[in-house]
Amino acid sequence: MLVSLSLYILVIGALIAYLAAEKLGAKTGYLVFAIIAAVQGITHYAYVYSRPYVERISWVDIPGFMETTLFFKVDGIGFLFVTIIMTVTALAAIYSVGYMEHAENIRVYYMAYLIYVAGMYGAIVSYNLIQFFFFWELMLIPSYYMIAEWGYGDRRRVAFKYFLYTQLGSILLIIAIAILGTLSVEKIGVLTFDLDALYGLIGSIDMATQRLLLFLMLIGFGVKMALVPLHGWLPEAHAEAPTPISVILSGVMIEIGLYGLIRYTIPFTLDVWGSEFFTNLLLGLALITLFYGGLNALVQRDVKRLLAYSSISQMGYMFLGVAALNFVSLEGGIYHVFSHGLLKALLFMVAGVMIHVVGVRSLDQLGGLAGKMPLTASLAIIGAMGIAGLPGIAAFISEFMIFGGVWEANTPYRLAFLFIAVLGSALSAAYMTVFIREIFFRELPEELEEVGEAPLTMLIPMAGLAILAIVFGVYPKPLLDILVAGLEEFFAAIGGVA
Amino acid sequence: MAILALLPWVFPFIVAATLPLVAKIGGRARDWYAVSGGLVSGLSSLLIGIDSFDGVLDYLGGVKMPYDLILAEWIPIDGYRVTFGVLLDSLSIFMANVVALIGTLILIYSVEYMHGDEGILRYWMLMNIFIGSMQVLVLGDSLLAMFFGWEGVGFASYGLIGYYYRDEKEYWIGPYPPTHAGMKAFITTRIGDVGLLVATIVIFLTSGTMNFLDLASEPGWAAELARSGVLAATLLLALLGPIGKSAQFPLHEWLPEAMAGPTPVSALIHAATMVKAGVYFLARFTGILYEVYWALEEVGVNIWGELSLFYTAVAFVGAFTAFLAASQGMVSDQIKKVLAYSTVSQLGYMFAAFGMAGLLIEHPKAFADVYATGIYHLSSHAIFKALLFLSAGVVGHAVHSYLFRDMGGLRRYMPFTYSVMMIGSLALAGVPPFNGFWSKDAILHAAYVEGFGYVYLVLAVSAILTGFYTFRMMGLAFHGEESEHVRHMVEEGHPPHDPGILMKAPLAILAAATVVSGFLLPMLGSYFKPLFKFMGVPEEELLAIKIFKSPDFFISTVTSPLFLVAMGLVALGVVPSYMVYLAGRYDPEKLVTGPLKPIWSFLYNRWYINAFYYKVFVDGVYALSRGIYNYFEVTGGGEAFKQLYISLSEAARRVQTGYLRMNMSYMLLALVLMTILYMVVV
Amino acid sequence: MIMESLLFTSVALVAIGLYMVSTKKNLMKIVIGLEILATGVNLSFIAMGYIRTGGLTDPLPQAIVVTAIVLDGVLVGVALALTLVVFRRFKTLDVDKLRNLRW
Amino acid sequence: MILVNPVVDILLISGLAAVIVPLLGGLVRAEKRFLGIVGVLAYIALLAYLLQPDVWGSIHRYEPFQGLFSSSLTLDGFSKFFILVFSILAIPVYLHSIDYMARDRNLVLYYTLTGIMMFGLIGLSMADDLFTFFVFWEAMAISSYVLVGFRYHLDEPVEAAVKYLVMSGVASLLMLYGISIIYGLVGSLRISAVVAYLQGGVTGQAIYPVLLAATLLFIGFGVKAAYFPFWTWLPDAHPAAPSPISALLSGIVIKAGIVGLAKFALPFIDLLDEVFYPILVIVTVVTITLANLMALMQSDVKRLLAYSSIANIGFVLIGYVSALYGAGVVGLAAAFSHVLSHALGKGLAFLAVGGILYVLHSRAIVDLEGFGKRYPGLSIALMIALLSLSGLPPLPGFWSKWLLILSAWEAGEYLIAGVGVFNSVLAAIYYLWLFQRIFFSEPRIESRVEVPGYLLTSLTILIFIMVAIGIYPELMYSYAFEAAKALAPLLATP
Repeated sequence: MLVSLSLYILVIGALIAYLAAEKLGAKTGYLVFAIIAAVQGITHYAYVYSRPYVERISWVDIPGFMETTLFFKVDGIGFLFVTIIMTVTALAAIYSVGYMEHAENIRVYYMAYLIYVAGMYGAIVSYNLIQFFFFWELMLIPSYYMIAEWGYGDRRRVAFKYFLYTQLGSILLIIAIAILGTLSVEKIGVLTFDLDALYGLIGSIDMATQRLLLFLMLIGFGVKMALVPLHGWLPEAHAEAPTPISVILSGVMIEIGLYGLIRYTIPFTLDVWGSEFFTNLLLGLALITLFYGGLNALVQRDVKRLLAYSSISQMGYMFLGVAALNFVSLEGGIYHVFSHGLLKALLFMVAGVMIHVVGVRSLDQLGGLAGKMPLTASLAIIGAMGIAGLPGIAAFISEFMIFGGVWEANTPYRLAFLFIAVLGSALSAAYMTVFIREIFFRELPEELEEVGEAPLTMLIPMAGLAILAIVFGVYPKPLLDILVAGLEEFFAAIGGVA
Repeated sequence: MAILALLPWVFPFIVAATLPLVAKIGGRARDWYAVSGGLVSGLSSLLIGIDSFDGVLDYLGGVKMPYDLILAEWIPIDGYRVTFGVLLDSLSIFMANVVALIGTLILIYSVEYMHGDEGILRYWMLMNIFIGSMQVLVLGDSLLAMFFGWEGVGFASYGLIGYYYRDEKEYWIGPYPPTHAGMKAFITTRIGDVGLLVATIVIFLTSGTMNFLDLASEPGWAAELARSGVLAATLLLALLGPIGKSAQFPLHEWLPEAMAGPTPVSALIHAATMVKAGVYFLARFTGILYEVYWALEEVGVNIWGELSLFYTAVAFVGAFTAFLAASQGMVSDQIKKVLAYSTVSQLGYMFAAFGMAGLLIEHPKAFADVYATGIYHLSSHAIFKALLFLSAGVVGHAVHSYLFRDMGGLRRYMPFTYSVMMIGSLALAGVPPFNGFWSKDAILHAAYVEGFGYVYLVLAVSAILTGFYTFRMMGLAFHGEESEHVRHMVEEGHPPHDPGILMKAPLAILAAATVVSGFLLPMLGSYFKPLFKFMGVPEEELLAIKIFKSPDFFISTVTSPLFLVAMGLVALGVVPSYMVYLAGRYDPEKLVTGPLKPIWSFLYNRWYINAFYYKVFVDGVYALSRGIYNYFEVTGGGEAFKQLYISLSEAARRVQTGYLRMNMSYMLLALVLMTILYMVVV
Repeated sequence: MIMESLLFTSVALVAIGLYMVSTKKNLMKIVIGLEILATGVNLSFIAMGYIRTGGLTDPLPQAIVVTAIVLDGVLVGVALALTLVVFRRFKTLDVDKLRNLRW
Repeated sequence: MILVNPVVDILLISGLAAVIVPLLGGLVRAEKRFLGIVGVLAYIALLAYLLQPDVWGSIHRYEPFQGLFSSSLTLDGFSKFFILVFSILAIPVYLHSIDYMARDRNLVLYYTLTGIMMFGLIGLSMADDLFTFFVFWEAMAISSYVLVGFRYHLDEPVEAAVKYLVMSGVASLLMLYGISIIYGLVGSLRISAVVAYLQGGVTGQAIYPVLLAATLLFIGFGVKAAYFPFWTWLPDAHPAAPSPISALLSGIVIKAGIVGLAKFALPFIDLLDEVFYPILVIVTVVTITLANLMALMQSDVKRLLAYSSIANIGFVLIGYVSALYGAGVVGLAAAFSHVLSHALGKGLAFLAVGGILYVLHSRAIVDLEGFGKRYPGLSIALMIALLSLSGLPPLPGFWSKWLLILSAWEAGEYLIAGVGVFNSVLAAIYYLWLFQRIFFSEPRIESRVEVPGYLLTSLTILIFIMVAIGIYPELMYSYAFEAAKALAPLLATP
């Protein structure tokens, strides 16, 4: 009952936060932090208590028609995702205390925040396709609302765009789910969406259906992951969202698309995905995403927009790992979710400091702040260097494994793919150094003479993220052990692959 | 006593991490605590060195070198083993000593040099991070561990080049502000690292390990790569890393601008240690490839074709860079820039040495010979280039400028500096008996003896140029007319002067080392024995051991007919330089504005390579990015879709006319159409 | 013979009714058209009963027609009431003038 | 507790709700609005009665007027499901009326007519022969004409009622014409006899009268259900009616057409499926797409919702098409699920809009801007309705739309599945736009009117039901599946 307990805590916590925020105002962030930490604690206990942790509750059971259960499972892969989601959201909650202190309607903010977290949490721990979709959509509404209500600039249009893109993707997912449902009726005799039952279909799906499934799910999840050319919503949504939400959007939410791809697409399209043609195609797509995002990031003059494009680029890495489809690459891809989550969250928080403390978000008007806010600058440099792939910071380990996975991929052009992929890291280094230089170095504009260090409520989450990024960059073994166990189980469940 | 193997690289990191706390105590505590990072690292390296002197590490329980101290299972990857450990062998221990001892001297020098700088804390932290990373680089036992250090020094270098982050005009080198130079260095070396990382991954996934010793002892990976036809490609990709790090052509353009950082940084990072990382990598990998080559030869697999391609490339790159940079050094207008070009050029010598060594892989004795010269030059260059840079720093400190036009006639005001710098210059130019002569001559000697005629030729010409630019530098700085700037300083009552004791002491030590080490280093012959153990040749017959072992080497060098040629080369460079700049016989201005103008501007503009790179890569990428952004992102299709949707909607609404008769007609029309349909279908 | 004429008449009445409802502008005429249509439909029932049994012996169509006539009466009652309201509010019975609701 | 026969009991309960009102209306002098309580109690009673195990558990039949009409009413899975849907929506609508209609005249008439309309609906869902069906149908239809024109002191309802009456009246008569042909062919109007006749094989010339009858039924039901091209009355009539009536009209009255189509037209279509296939596909596709396109640029919120109702009828048709062409029971179950989810969603939407009208007196969307800040309760109700309609989990709209797409896929109707999916996005666009204008704009009209209690209660009930179904979709699926199974024997291809 532990996982459903966590979900209850999040949902009831949302109500409590709504009530508490009347008295506490923005300080409710601490309460939210506690709630999220509790959920992480419970999930951790659940995972350690039994690896993997499984929970089934009867749900829709109409004999001869539909038998599907509420099926929660926390395995190694899921645990890693849950951990990063909870880490980033918990720290972003503290960050909100400082960031949202003057915001209106703060009660709804924290309520939506926790529901958003519940959606992400539920999406990860679900082991049932339709239940996953349920939580998948649950993420959308609060995030949409928060962008539209507390965002910047042309926030309503941006939120609208975000909603539409995501919805378009979701709709294709529904078709894919329907196809899998049809298959389950044909092959199993009853409509079910429990993954353990659906995994039984593997091997009996013909190639045409696999191709169709791949197409639908790739677009469906690809919109969330912002694969080029499905990325249209991301730069604006991430740039115009209130910063704690940008942190979550870029740090963890887009990665849930990747999770869906691993959990729900790869198993059912193994033969197609693993074929040489599709490997080439998918790797190519990943590289396009990588370079497209990176090149666009290079010319951005808005702090958050630069980071948003960088997220697209980094998503290219993660997708590269998934596209190569082998043990090493998946390990790398998933670990990159973790490391990118930490680093991008950190960088968005830095951008938030620019907006909240400095009050400027254009790179043209920033500069020379290293002396005014040395701590922020140091943390920002750690984040930037991490994204640039500097060893010693978590992202290097994951990129290394991703690249290794590319070499193992089923394609004759693997050396070329590998080289181009690694070349992308030089591009990351380019735009990240530009980012750092334009904000913290160069001459200090006169208007910024009065700027001081960011408040503690902002510094502490940032420092936490930076420390985690370094710890898991130097010694990634604990997490990777969990991940390896999860992947082994996953590969066993889907009948192994290359 | 395994802790001894940890101290050299862990301690600087600890210092860097705790420095902000110590800094609260006071400025003096902070400075000396920071120095202690280098000091402890150096002393422990030294202890390990002494400990290992007889090929046995007593503290570590009498194990033989090479010894791989595995500290942790590091990154679990299914089916592969990635461990983190410290590799102790002659090469790594020797490098560790070079790094930490020179580093310590430079840190001591910095205490005075950087005194009162507002960002001093950052400086100390980065310097310690640098030393720690450099030690990880040289002591790490695997490609991955080395890569950690490799990127760590890259980062520290990035931070220190852009140390004057406000981009004040006085720190600009060339047309670029310091932070720009830092970026340039970081990104250029990153491009080189792309190749290195690719090669690392390919080798790792082919062999299942990244450990150097495993790679050497299990040569299957090379055979495997050779079979799939990518061995040469892999090695050439790996070469990109050293090329970037050691600023070799075509990735050499970052180093001159990297001088924008404080001078101790230039001395430590961009002359003595970090840029040697590429050379170290070559030394390390040449050893491995040697073993691999012979092991495969035994099982009947020949990889000579791939290796020769690789080493030809190394030799070519080295020789060409040596010439390229030396030629640019002749016209530079900043003292640190001359030294930067000179560094690039000297690194080219080392590359050439290892390239030649690799090409001799089939002849173990000759191989060992040439290989040894590379290491020899590496160490002596580290010493005299550090000395030169630190002296240049003193000059710059004294006149508040690094431009030659602000100097001139300084020898009167700073005799100590003049004398130590002259020692360094003589070493650089290759005048006996200073260390630079022995090591450089060894390379030239080897090139000639082993029959690399073209390499010899190019290196010999570069040696002439080296002599020329070295004395041009000395002449412009210390001889000749006092510049207006210096006169101004004297008039104001602040004449340029020699530095305090904290700066003098390191200079003196380094100058002494420059004199002595030429003789001392070969004495370490027995120490290097284990390094050449792998060659499987009785060591008595090994020329390299012989020359490293006894003073015979010096005698044979001096008595060889090539000695005269070498002296001639130096003279060919030094004499014109002396005539023009020291003795003042000709006005250099007239020469460069007159007949030599086109050559001058070609060299001054760095053969236009820099401009070309900026045009193509920087502007090109930016233009591409802007194009993509403006074309795809700004003018997105969203608006068109919206308009289409709205107009479709408006059109659709016209159906609803509001006429009752119209509504009825739809109904009847449907009836009629359906009836017609039945007629057709049934 | 009776059967054919009954059927023909009913079809003709339905056609006339449909024609009137869909072409006339006057609401009054439309209501009359509606009534003609209803008559045609009722007649059709009688005709069908005739076809089924060869006479008027089946009670079902009779019952239906009686009920249908009642319902028609109600319908026309409501329709006429509405016509009255329309005339009061719009001062016209021309349905083409009732065009406020569109698009 | 069964009094006479469950069928009769249900008709009694429902009929009493209509009959008692004028009687009580004579007694109550003031506060006539509380007559709505009668309806609430009646339908709570009806629900309680229906859900009794001995009523719910088995099939009940009632056959009065044997020999004369040979009338027949059945309470099987199908009719239980629809009675359930109708009753569930009737309760909040009555509650809502108490506040909403408080300022209107002729409340006795209003409640009586609503009662008769509900009575007609419940009766026709149980009717097992075409004539009984027709009688209840007319009862429902005629009372709805009056209800649309209930506020006859305004221009709009009068005009809408005229159009509605003429179109629907003609459609009813055409349907009756079709019934007469069926009678001529079969000699009986019992659906069992009709199905037996059809499944016995129709050959030669006999196919033409069968086709004509089927077409006339298709048009007759089509006008009520408002699919292409018979919908033209709907966007006029639904906004013009008082909001509770709009909720009933959009929520369940148009479903009467769906009921008729399922029970009486599907056997014909099933027999001649290759003939009807292009018609059905065209009707489905055009209905959804065109209605969704038309909804976008509406400036009147109720009109927007009316167009969305048309589109949702198209969605229900997807289920029918899939049921006929391969998916069988699943298709029907999907269609019925959508009937329920749309009834709830659209009912809630219209009731919420009714609340908005109550406080703002304007239906123009521009006047609604920023409304969410002032009246969060009403706005959240509207939001939940819109989200459900656009098919977002965890709301019933998602579960039904999803099942529709599944059934279309299972039947191999990829075109229709694709159109359905595409239209979900189109629909989401205008729902979201509406939602956005309500929530994120600056308020335009200041209103100090408080939202009354009964009105809020009615919304809360519906929200509660929707969320419950959303989280626990078995509530909806199992009933819909029962209904589909009850109907399956009518189809040759189960």
